[in-house]
Amino acid sequence: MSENKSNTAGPDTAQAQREPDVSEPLLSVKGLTKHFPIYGGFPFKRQVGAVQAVDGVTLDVYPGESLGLVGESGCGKSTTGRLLTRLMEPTSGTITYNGQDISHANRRKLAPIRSEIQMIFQDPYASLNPRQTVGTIISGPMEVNGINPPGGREARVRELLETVGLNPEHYNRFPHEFSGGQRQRIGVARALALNPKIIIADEPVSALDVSIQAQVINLLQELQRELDIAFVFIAHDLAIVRHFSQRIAVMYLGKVVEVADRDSLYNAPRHPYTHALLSAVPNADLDADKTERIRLFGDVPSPIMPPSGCRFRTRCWKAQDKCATEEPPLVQLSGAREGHLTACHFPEAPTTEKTGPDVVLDPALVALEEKNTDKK
Amino acid sequence: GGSDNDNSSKGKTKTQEDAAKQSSAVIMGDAKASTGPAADVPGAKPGGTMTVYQEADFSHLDPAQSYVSDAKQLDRLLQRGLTQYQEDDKGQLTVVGDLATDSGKVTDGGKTWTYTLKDNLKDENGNVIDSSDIRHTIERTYAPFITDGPIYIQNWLSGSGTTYRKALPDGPYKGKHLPDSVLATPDAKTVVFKFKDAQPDLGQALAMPGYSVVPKETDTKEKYDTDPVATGPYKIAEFKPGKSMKLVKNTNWDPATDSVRHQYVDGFNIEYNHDDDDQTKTLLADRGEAKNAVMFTGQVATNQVSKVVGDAAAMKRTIQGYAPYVWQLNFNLDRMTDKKVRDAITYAMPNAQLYKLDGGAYGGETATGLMAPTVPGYEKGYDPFGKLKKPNGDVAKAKELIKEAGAEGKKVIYAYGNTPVRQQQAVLISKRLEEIGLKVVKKEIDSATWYEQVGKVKNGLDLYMTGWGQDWPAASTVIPPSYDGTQLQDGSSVYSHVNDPKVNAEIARIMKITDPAEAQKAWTALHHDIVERINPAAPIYFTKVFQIFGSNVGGLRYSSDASYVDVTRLYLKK
Amino acid sequence: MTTLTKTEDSPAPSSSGAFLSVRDLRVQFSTEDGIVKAVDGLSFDLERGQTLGIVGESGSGKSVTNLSILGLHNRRSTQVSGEIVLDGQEITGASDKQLQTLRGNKMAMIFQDALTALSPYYTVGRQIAEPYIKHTGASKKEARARAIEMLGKVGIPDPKNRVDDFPHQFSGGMRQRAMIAMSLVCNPELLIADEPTTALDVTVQAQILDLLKDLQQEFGSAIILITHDLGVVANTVDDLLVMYAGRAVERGTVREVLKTPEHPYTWGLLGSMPRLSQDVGSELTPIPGSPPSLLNPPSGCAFNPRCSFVDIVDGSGRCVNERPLLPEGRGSACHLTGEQKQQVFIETIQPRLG
Amino acid sequence: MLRFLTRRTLGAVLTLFLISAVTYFMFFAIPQDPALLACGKNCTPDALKVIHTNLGLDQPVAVQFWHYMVGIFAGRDLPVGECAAPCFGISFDSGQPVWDTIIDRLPLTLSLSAGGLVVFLVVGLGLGMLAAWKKGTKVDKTVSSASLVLSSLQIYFLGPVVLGIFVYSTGWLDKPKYVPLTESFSGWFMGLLIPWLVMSVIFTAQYTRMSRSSMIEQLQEEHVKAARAKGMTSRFVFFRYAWRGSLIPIVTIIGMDMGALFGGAMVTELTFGLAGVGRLARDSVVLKDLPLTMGVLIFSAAFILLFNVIVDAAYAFIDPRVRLS
Amino acid sequence: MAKQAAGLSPGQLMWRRFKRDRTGVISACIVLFFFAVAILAPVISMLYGKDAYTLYGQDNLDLLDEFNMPTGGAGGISADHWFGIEPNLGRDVFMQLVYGMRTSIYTALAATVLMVVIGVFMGLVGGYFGGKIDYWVGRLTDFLLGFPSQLFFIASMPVVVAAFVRPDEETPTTLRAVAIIIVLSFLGWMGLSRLIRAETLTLREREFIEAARISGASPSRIIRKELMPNIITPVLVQATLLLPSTILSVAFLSFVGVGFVEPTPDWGRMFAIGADIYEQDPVYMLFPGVAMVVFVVAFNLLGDSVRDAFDPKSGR
Ligand SMILES: Nc1ncnc2c1ncn2[C@@H]1O[C@H](COP(=O)(O)OP(=O)(O)OP(=O)(O)O)[C@@H](O)[C@H]1O
Ligand SMILES: Nc1ncnc2c1ncn2[C@@H]1O[C@H](COP(=O)(O)OP(=O)(O)OP(=O)(O)O)[C@@H](O)[C@H]1O
Ligand SMILES: [Mg+2]
Ligand SMILES: [Mg+2]
Repeated sequence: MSENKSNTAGPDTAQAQREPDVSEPLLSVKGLTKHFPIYGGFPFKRQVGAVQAVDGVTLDVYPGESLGLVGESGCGKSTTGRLLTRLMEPTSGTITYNGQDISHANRRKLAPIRSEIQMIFQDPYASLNPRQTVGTIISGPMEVNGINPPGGREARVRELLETVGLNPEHYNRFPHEFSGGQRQRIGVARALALNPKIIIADEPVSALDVSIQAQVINLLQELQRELDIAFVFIAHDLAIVRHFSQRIAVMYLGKVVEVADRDSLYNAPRHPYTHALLSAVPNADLDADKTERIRLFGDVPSPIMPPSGCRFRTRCWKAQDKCATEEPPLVQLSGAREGHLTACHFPEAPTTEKTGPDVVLDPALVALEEKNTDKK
Repeated sequence: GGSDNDNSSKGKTKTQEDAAKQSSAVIMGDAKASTGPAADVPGAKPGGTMTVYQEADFSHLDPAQSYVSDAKQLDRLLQRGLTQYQEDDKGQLTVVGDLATDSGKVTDGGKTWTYTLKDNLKDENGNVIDSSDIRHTIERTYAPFITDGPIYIQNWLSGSGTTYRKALPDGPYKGKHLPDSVLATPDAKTVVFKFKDAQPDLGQALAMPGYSVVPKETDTKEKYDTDPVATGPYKIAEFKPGKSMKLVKNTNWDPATDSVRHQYVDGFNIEYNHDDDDQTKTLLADRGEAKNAVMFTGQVATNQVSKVVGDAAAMKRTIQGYAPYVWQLNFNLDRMTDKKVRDAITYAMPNAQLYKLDGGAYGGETATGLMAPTVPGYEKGYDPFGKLKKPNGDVAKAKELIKEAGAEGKKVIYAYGNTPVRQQQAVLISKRLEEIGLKVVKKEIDSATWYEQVGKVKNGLDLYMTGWGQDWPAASTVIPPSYDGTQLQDGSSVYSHVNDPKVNAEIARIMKITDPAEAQKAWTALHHDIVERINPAAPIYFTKVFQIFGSNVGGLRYSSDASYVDVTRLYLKK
Repeated sequence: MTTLTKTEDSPAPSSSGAFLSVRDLRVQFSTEDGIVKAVDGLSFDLERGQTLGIVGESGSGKSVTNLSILGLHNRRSTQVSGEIVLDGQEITGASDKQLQTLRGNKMAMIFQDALTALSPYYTVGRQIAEPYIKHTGASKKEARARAIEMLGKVGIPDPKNRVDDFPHQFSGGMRQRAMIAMSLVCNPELLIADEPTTALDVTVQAQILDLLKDLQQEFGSAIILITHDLGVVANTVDDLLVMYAGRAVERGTVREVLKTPEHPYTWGLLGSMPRLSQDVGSELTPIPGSPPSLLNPPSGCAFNPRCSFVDIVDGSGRCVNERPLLPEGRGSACHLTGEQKQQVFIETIQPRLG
Repeated sequence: MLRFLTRRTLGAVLTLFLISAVTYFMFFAIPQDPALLACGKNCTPDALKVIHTNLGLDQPVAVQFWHYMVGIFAGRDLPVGECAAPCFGISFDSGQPVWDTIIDRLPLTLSLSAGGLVVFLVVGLGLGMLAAWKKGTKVDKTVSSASLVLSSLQIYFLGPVVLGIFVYSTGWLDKPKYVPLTESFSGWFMGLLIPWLVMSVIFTAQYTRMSRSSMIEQLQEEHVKAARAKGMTSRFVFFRYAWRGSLIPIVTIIGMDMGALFGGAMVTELTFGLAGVGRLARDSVVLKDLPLTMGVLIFSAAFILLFNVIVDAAYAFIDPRVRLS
Repeated sequence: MAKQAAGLSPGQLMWRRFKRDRTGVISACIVLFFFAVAILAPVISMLYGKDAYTLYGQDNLDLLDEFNMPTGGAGGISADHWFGIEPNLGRDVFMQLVYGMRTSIYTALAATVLMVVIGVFMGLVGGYFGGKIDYWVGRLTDFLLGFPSQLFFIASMPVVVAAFVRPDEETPTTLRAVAIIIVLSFLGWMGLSRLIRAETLTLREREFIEAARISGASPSRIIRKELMPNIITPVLVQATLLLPSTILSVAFLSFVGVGFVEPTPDWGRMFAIGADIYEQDPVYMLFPGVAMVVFVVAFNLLGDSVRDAFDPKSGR
């Protein structure tokens, strides 16, 4: 197989060629699956089912790039993130880091790689141990990995504090003495302590105020640029993802439905779900084009019993019989840009430019709207 | 026999003069004394239901298993035997015929005893009681399930120790019987006991509750212990083990056949689970139902004595008397071999302080010897260890003796039961033992099985207090059970493990003496010998009984026989 | 399309005929550490059929404002002063009993997190029916029918059966709809929605916001919409109030505030938000520093420690010493002069926003 | 729901079996011959041997346990007599079937525990709610501190004092005694009034404090605030919305307190001279009456486990989230 | 945020809050006083010139009347015997109380520590490792909760004592104490374990634990460095609430007669005796009674204050 092959899925695999100058993927997952067993039954407990949180995700992350991961709540973004850092054991599938299969490596085997894959968490309050000083928190990973930087750990911690824009004097303070944004910076410093090659950031700014959000985003962007760290950036705010990530994967119900670089994805989404997602984002720009409205009906189905075939079909306005029986492979569709992969039987036209009428899928809303128009 | 239930006993305190009658020899009553009905109690009125407070269930209801005081009190209301005690106001006891017409006719130099049954004897079911029932009663005490009752008559008839059981291994239940050469029932009214040796005390022995009659037709073996058939003036109407028992009149009891018992009240409601403290407080408060209530074997609680004594009105509702027990500190002679040490300990014991912890002057009195004031042959003033002068012990003398014996620092194991009183006494005793130069190891033993544990021959203990009381007023029920070395075995009451050839021989000799006066003299001499020559146990204190009753209860009298209130005469004033 | 509640022509603010009129509202909590001035001199008006958006960062007093309109604050530890007049009725001094007849009836509230705001112990239907029974005196049966009707209206499929479900049997979006049904059951004239969509996914958020708009059209209620998402504001509200540290710092129609913002804080807010239509390469311009403590707010303009335009204000130290006032109607509470604001916005801010 | 309860019940039965086994084997670790007790006075080696065979003590402990367990369901034929179906053996001390003895004593203990439970729940929860309602006021402070002091008193400390004052000295009340409910309600009620009150003291305070804090916590819940926002009256919100939620931690503690309730009943029975299962238990332990101790232990463990199933059901009743999962 | 509190650890913060809580400080002083009395008992005895074992009333026969009750009013209180003397054996009540407290407090303290250790261990293990381990720890907890505890205490005391002592030896007081400690802690740790488990479960979900795991920390390091410091709080609160109830349990054992025995001075037995004779000698009951009530109340208040200090938002 070609080295440049990025994603392969389905029988009629289309080879997605990335730009030739890009090297091998740093982190590569294939068919990654995580099922959480559900126990129940009578009279004795046994496994009665599974939450199919992640079901066959295939992704590549290249050195120094930022891959965005978006999708609705519960679609498996965090679980994917955790699998990538090997906080969880995948049910199946492979995770390859730098050519080394780490899918089922144990703690000892992981030790050398640990320092290279780090994570930043969503909740700045929960992610710092309230009983440790900033110094202890940041130097902890070094201690565990036996890293003794020249000049001592403390000096390194102070340096890191400075890097993330905190006062090095705060070395001995406790997390409760910092604001949310500052705490998030501490979390970033901790991730940086081991000189990682890749950072999984699970909604790193969702819990922050808008004004602080920007500070942290800027910081991360700066770090990425300066230290050449790859990011897997998980978020549900599409605007932020677009701002931060060069490439974006859209997940729906445990599966990646579309991957593309940001222009391609935001300007020419092929998957109806991506399309709906984008159109649902409220835009603060009053003069922006508001030609298209797609309002999806209902919520994401339960990951315990996901729909057959294409998982989006229950909410999709284009769904046909085929969607129920056949699972669409993640492939590069005709007319799509290179590296733009979509899993859909009936994809959107390659452009979003002012097409189609309002798609309203909510019967109650339809009823209401009709009533209102009657009145007028 | 029978030891005190480890209850403490109490006594304005009884003096030894009061016990004189108790210790005088029993009179054998004639047919006239045995003929009912019993003399009226002055002022007695029939009717009413009396409440009885009891700490716990009666130990047994099956007569053959009844030995201890509580069972005896109930037995006097429910059961009748061949003989019974009649008691006068001074406490003088007379053995009279109960079911029998008299206290027994002796022939053959005391070896053969003949009883004739009265007419009109019926049990609660109306079945006539005849001589076969008496035979059955005696024979069933051989049955394996009878383990708790007295064994005097069995021993006399069929061999000592446990050997008697071989004579009738299954009791009368498999059709076997004692041969006529031992026990004969020539007709329906006559019972003849034939012993190998003279047995002068048969009359008293038969008066024990253990030999009350069990009618043959209605014997239910093991189950009889929970549902006995009554022959006395009352019968069980309802029994809730551990909770209560109701007695009602037994209409088949004929007062004309009974020269001792009365049937004044309509019934008794016996309530369990009232400990001494509770009984005393309730009766002292004398409210409501408690006015009609009595104690059977309960006593004024140790720490309530002062309150009762301080209440003149309440004192009118109390009775006092000597209990037959002597508390003695046994020396395990297998281990405490040096007499000097034993004497030292005997001198050292703070007798008065010890009984003060057990109810004070109302609960005991310094013991000077090993025979209680209730035993015929007891000598007032016999005080070989000078206890009367130094009731709190003579430490100097004791120390001297220990020094002489070279036993300073000797380790002694002192065992005591885990009840509050015994624990407190243990503090005093061990302190005193340390004072005289011994090293004490205190060993607490479960009081529920206290006698079983110290009764083992290899008990591994040096010192332990026990109390033994007469079964009937004769030294023969005190000295042989406690000091006859030939009886020594696991479970026997020879707690000090005395096994002295001279004492053994002397016991055997005296047992054969048929003349009570002569025997009494001989016992006294032997008692001196045991105390002075051997000193198997330090006498600690004689026990007393102190009981209180509801204000509406009449006929209160201390019974020398029961050593508690006489339950046959109680009536309600209103 | 939108109209600003003009108050210029009626200078006596409290007598303005506005449906809801809040004047100089102050809310203070006494806590262990001292007095928290959560809301400090807030005034605004709202007309029937209009939607007022309130934006501002966390802790700026948005929720507290609305709780005190409903009178839901803890009376023992909270001091409320100022004037709240709802449809001519004074609320601040009203007794609890009076308030009870208003709550859920004339004014209602949608809470942010429907999962915690719905009692887990009673069925959705019952919780919807309760205020209806209380305020209209309807029978249980009528109320149930009403609950079903409301559930249908907010787009719950199969409301006849779902009415007997418990909240935990609903999905997040359905719960929020049920919450909305509950607040609308008595046709309230004032609806306060405190971050009604923050906990929801974008697609569901869109549904809910549409629903709110449609329902407003139907019932003609006045709505106060609290949010910190400017995108939501842009699509939903008529007027906008920007709050900072317990005070309103800018006010105007949504178009005015978003298109020609005047206050440095508003500029900061707009600058720190990426937009889908923005150039990818452009940097975000965050507001430096962190939010002020309400225990001990900065003197003068509360925003002065974070403001980069303090220096160009005439008169040295004015920002630190003097509190700028918010004029009635369109305007902002800033010492910069109108020209300065315009100049700064056009020269430095607008280019960044792209 | 039914399934859930059935499963819990099955679990309880299994637990019960384990508890029986553990206690049975533990008691046979006592280096004292259980036969000694049954042996009584003239306890000669021969007599002891007879008793050993009678009681089946000559068999291995495991075999004895097996017979014991079988006996519970099938009854057994003991040498000392037949023992019908729920056979827990025959008391060494009284010779009565253990089951009958316990059943006989049970009404008292049940009355005592149930009455005590009612008293401390009603008073405890009531006072706790009162204190929560009046949080921060004098009423709250009085209730809170009184409950604290009361909770440090003990039954055996308080009981005699109450008896001394109300019964022996003044005679205002009769001495506690048990009159079966079937005989007379007033007799039953008056007879147990003092024990109920004294017994509930140790729990009341605890429940007052807990219901207070749990109530206060509930009052801060968002959904309680939401209910107020709907215009519901404070009383309605307090009793409907907050109270229900406050019950959950309380129900948990009730479940865990069943053992203590039983212990409380035991001390109460001892203090007031009442003959219930508790006293039976103490006496059997003191007397080393193994069959009785075993019986009471199993019985009360069963009681506790049963109550825990009830508590689980109560959870389901209170909280639909449990009910429907 | 909290600028004025620069460099204060959460522990220091709680200490600050605690110091401001007057009830808490007073309770803490009382509790400390009791502990000091227990620890300094020998010193007090020396200064006071009496001990807990001498039978003053037996040696000097004027002190007890014919019924072994203290002579003179008020339980024999005198310049020599500040709290009077004990009925029957005639020991000094003050010394009995001081040493009795010592016995009770030491025993209860040891039992509590053991309970806490077991509880924390079980809770941590169950909570952290989850899965099968948690399941079995949970079953064990349920199982032990099924025991009727008090009954089991009294039933098992003799068994445990017998397990250690040869029949011909005196049961040393320490051994009795050990038996009491074992028996009490055997059934005393489940509540705490459940609490710790729940706490651990929520903590385990906290992201800082994941952060530690990502950095490669071993489970033991995570438990020691990350979990333990966060569990200290509930443990401390729980332990303060557990201790007084354990003291009451120790007293209960003595009351039913399976706890400490003469001549070991013991608070519980003083209670039993006091309840027994309160009519004749009400003063006797007063001292242990008041001491116990004060101690338990103070301890409970202390527990509340500690909880408040740790978590200012909790229920008060
Ligand atoms: N430990 C677990 N046990 C069982 N189910 C789990 C577990 N963790 C996650 N899930 C389930 O897996 C699915 C995916 O969860 P995940 O947290 O990955 O979603 P997400 O995309 O990160 O959502 P959000 O945007 O809300 O963070 C959800 O349905 C969730 O309930
Ligand atoms: N009961 C209270 N006691 C003390 N302070 C309070 C109380 N309620 C709110 N506050 C404080 O008042 C301030 C304003 O709070 P409010 O909830 O109105 O903020 P908000 O603007 O709604 O923020 P968010 O966007 O996070 O909801 C905050 O600093 C908060 O800490
Ligand atoms: Mg997530
Ligand atoms: Mg808010």
